[in-house]
Amino acid sequence: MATAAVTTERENYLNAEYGIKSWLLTTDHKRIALLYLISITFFFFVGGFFALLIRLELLTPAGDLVLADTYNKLFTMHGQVMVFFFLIPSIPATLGNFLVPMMVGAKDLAFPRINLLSWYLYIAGGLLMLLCILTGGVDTGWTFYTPFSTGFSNTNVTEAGLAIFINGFSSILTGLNFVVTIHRMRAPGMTWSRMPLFLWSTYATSIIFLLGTPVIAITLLLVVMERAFGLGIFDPTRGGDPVLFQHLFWFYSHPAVYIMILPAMGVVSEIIPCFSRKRVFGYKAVAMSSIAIAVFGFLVWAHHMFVAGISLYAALVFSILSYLVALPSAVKVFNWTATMYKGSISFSTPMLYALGFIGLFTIGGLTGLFLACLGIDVHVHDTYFVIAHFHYIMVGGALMGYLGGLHFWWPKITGRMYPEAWGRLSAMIVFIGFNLTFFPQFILGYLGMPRRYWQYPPEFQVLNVFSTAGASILAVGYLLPMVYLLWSLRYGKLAGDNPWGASGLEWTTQSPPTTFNFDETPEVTWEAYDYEHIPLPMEVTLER
Amino acid sequence: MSAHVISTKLYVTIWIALMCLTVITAGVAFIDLGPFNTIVALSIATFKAVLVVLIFMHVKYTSERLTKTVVISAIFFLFLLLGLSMADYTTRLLG
Amino acid sequence: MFENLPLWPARASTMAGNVDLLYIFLVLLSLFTCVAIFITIVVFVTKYRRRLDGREAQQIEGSVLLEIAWTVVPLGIFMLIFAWGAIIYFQERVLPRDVAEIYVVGKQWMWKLQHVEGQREINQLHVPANRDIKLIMTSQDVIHSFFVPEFRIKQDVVPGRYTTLWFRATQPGTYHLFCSQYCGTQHSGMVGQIVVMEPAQYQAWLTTGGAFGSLAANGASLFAQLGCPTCHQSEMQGRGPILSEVYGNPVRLEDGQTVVADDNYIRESIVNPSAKIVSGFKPIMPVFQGLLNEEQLNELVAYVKSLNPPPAGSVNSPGIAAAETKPQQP
Amino acid sequence: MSDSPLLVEHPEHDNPALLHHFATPEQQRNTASLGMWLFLATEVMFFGGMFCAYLVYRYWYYNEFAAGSRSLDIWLGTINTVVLICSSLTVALGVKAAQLGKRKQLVGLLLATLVFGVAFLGIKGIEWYQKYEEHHIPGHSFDVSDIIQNYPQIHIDPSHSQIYFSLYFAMTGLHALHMIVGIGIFAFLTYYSWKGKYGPEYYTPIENGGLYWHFVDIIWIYLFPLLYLIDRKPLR
Repeated sequence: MATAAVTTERENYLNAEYGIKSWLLTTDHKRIALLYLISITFFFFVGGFFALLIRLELLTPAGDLVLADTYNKLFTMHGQVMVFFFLIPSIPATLGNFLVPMMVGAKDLAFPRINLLSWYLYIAGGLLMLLCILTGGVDTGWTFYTPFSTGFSNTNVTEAGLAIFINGFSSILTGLNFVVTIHRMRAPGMTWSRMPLFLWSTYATSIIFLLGTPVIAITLLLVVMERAFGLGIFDPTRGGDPVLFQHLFWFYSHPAVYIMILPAMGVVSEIIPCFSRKRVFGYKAVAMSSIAIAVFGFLVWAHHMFVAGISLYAALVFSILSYLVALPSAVKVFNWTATMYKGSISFSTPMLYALGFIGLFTIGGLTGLFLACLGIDVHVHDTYFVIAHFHYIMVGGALMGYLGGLHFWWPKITGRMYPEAWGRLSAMIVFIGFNLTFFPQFILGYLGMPRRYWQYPPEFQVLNVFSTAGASILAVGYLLPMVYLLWSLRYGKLAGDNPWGASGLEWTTQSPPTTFNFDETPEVTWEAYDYEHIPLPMEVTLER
Repeated sequence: MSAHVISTKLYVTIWIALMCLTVITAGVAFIDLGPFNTIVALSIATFKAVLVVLIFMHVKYTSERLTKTVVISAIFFLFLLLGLSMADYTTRLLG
Repeated sequence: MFENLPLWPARASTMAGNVDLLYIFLVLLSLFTCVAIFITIVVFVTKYRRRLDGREAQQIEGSVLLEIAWTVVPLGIFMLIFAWGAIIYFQERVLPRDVAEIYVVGKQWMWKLQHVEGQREINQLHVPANRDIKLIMTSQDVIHSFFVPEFRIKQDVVPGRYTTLWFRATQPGTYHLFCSQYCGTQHSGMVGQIVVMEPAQYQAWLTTGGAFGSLAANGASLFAQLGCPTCHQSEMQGRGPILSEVYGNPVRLEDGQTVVADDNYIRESIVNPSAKIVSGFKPIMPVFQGLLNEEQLNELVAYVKSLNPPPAGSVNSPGIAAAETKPQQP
Repeated sequence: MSDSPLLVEHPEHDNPALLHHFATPEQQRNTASLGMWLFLATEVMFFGGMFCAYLVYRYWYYNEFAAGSRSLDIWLGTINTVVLICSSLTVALGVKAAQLGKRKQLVGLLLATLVFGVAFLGIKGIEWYQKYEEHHIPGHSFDVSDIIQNYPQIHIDPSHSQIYFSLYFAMTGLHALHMIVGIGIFAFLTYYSWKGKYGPEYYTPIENGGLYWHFVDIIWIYLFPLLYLIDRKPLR
């Protein structure tokens, strides 16, 4: 098989040019996507390593594995690396970069060189973050709350702030590229109502990139300037309001949660129709709910601040607005479920991830209602309940979506199939490990265990042991795909152009695609998810 | 969109208007109008900004709705940030 | 084994039952929704599993009616949850009348507590059961958060101003006091105990540590020591306003505004006197910012409040709720 | 320019300025224009964070903001506003010259813009130097006793004054940074205009550079009343 592959290998974006320069100076969106894939995977394992140390420390109530200072740095850097250097770029910068031009039927993104610049900005920010970690780390928590970050922490706050500042520009430019590409580069016939839902959610994500990221950039810049010059904008001893920082921070950082989850929703909206062989149920509702999430996401930020000392009336306003953003999320879950009705469902690896996504996201979303609810939030705020909730969204949601998408488009990206049995196994391991890790934390939180605690009262130990055990399983679940996906690069069987019998322009080209994606600009005459007219490949039919 | 060429005369007229408005806004500041000082100053600034956006930046002459949409959404989200933050600060006294 | 795995902490305040009731309602609602969705999915994926008989999927476009239904129905439920949660939040934030006050100062990494009667404690707070207690809290460095899981209450303690919190303990016993806002190296060591005692026991406890003198008495001597009486005399001739009966009453300011003199107002008037000048006076009072620590400030505030003829202590008209914050801060 | 070899492979593109992944020059121009407008939208939010802080503290510390605003030189501020408006005119006329293919006129107008831009920064520099001499720059030597003496009618808290000046320097500083970037862009554009790169067929960079310049102008149009004109009325 493998030898035959070498001889018949067609020209594609991977073998079009060779040499390190052809990669580092490429403007091909697909190559840039791979550059991102490698770099975010690196940061994922850096952040994951910190997570593992955190869980090990929490195995026992006493602070016995690492020092308190070290522990504080661990959870800070875990948060900063995972949020800013893995989750936010994860799907948009890898799958988005690879797929957006192909899905609209274009040769490349609107601004290929700016796309490369984005990656270099990401790397510059990433290197600064690494430098910050290696020279002692930072201990403010990923939230940088003032006045601790401005006046009290004597760790590398400035470096971390600047790293995230630079990385922010990478996000902004990526988002800008996507919006412009979707507006301007669509192939003839690719109307808005024919766009795959992945494009809709990427578009919504990009809106948040464009309008939210600048605010955190300036906020972190003010923190850095306050440290450097003693400005006093957030300093209570000078009359500044530390709560103002929280307003500005969450104005971006709450929508940032939707930056992480929306693309995963897009991935799931591709996978479920494909493995149900059906047009997605309620296409318009799913598409519009993405936009609604992006817009409503900007209205709810102060639900992170119900006990921070904001006014009673502001709390009421933000609480009621918070429920608005739950609606489009619920609509999506219902539509995905309905899509499976009378379908022809197969349990391929991507589908397992997508099903896992729905399950975990549902739990994450429902517990979000608890946090939007004023009466409950006062008790569970800043406890492990919050930790569990956002890990259900960001790891159970975003990461499951990312892995599902990676498996789904792996044949397109590399031209090879991964071993299906291993794929399903690791999907199961991730699902089980995840629940074991984070479900006990809901109970821990309601019992009152505060977050960011290096040591804790002994009565919380049992649940923490469950959690740490789950984390070990989860680690295996993440390492496995790393191994077999790499293995498949060499030994995987050749995928063919459309192994799943999927809809979408990206499946009409060869795998891996050529440098310009399409030999001729395609003309779209069919609706999205037109599964009635797409034959299922023979091997897929027989395999099940 | 960009094929539209605007006459030099219009540009100069707008420029003169902007200059006059600058002088007016600086002059009015010296007259005690109570709280209206701020309102007048910001109204003039907004009027100037609108002139620049519509004429100098050609938004009036573009056939594309998209440009206008982008401008309006940027302003809208800016007001979300300012408005919802102030919703906290203006009501803290009340509770 | 599961005897050691409770699902919620002890209910030791009047608030706990209310919060738990809403929580249990939400848990049941979530459970119901989850089970409904999961069962639907499981039924679909088993019933419509791809088979070799070659049966094709049946294309279904969608249904506007369903979309409307599953938007409107959740919205209705959400509004119910919102209203319920808001009611509880109001109860938590709006103070009852006639509360006993305790001053709280958070610092890296301990809780300092001052009873009006003069007792001072660190990381341990003794309170009587069945009495409404109001905590007047501030921080001398970074943001902390006062969290008692058994009472279901939490409030951030913000430097530069007072935030308040109230509770009514129902069960004598010892409960956790956590700092729940990350505050630096020993954040997880900033823990303590709330000791709830029977009122009689509490009275006895109060008399054991009276060496300090009451908070107001300490405030009075500090007041004299700082030379305040030179200006703040008891008759009209003083260069500063008369302080008796200031607390809790509206004060007319130089710029025409009227503010109610609450804890934050008095605090600000000490550390940054000229922020709000009382009508008819000149901004001549020296600034005490940085000269007094938070505990001394609390003593002065308590002293000014004690000048009111009894019954004092309650400024808590519904308009001025728990977190008395003001636009102006020291 | 890693795109250029690709152009050779696609001989159907006879317009050298047309990048390989666009079908028509029209599409390319519209794309660039949309990109620029979106970028300006992000800039609005970037300054928006500071405007939010400004709004909150002006609401809290009006006296200090009023006194701080009085201590700025309104003449220099007004002159700078005039300078920027003039530069906006030259930019707008420059775009027109490019549209009509008048190369010399274009170069002249861009040079004029550069001169105005540098003049603005020069005046800004003078103002900052004054503030430095008056010890109004936040930091250890910050001292506003002169402002307090000048306005005994208004009570001024020095630390709140520092917030005003912090915002003043942060806002004008970031604006000046944008000006510096703008001057860099325009120097680049002037050079290539002189080389004759832009004409009626291809003037997108001039147009987009102009949009950026006008945007920076608009920011100043707001900074001027917000920072200089808070309280200029005669003292009671």
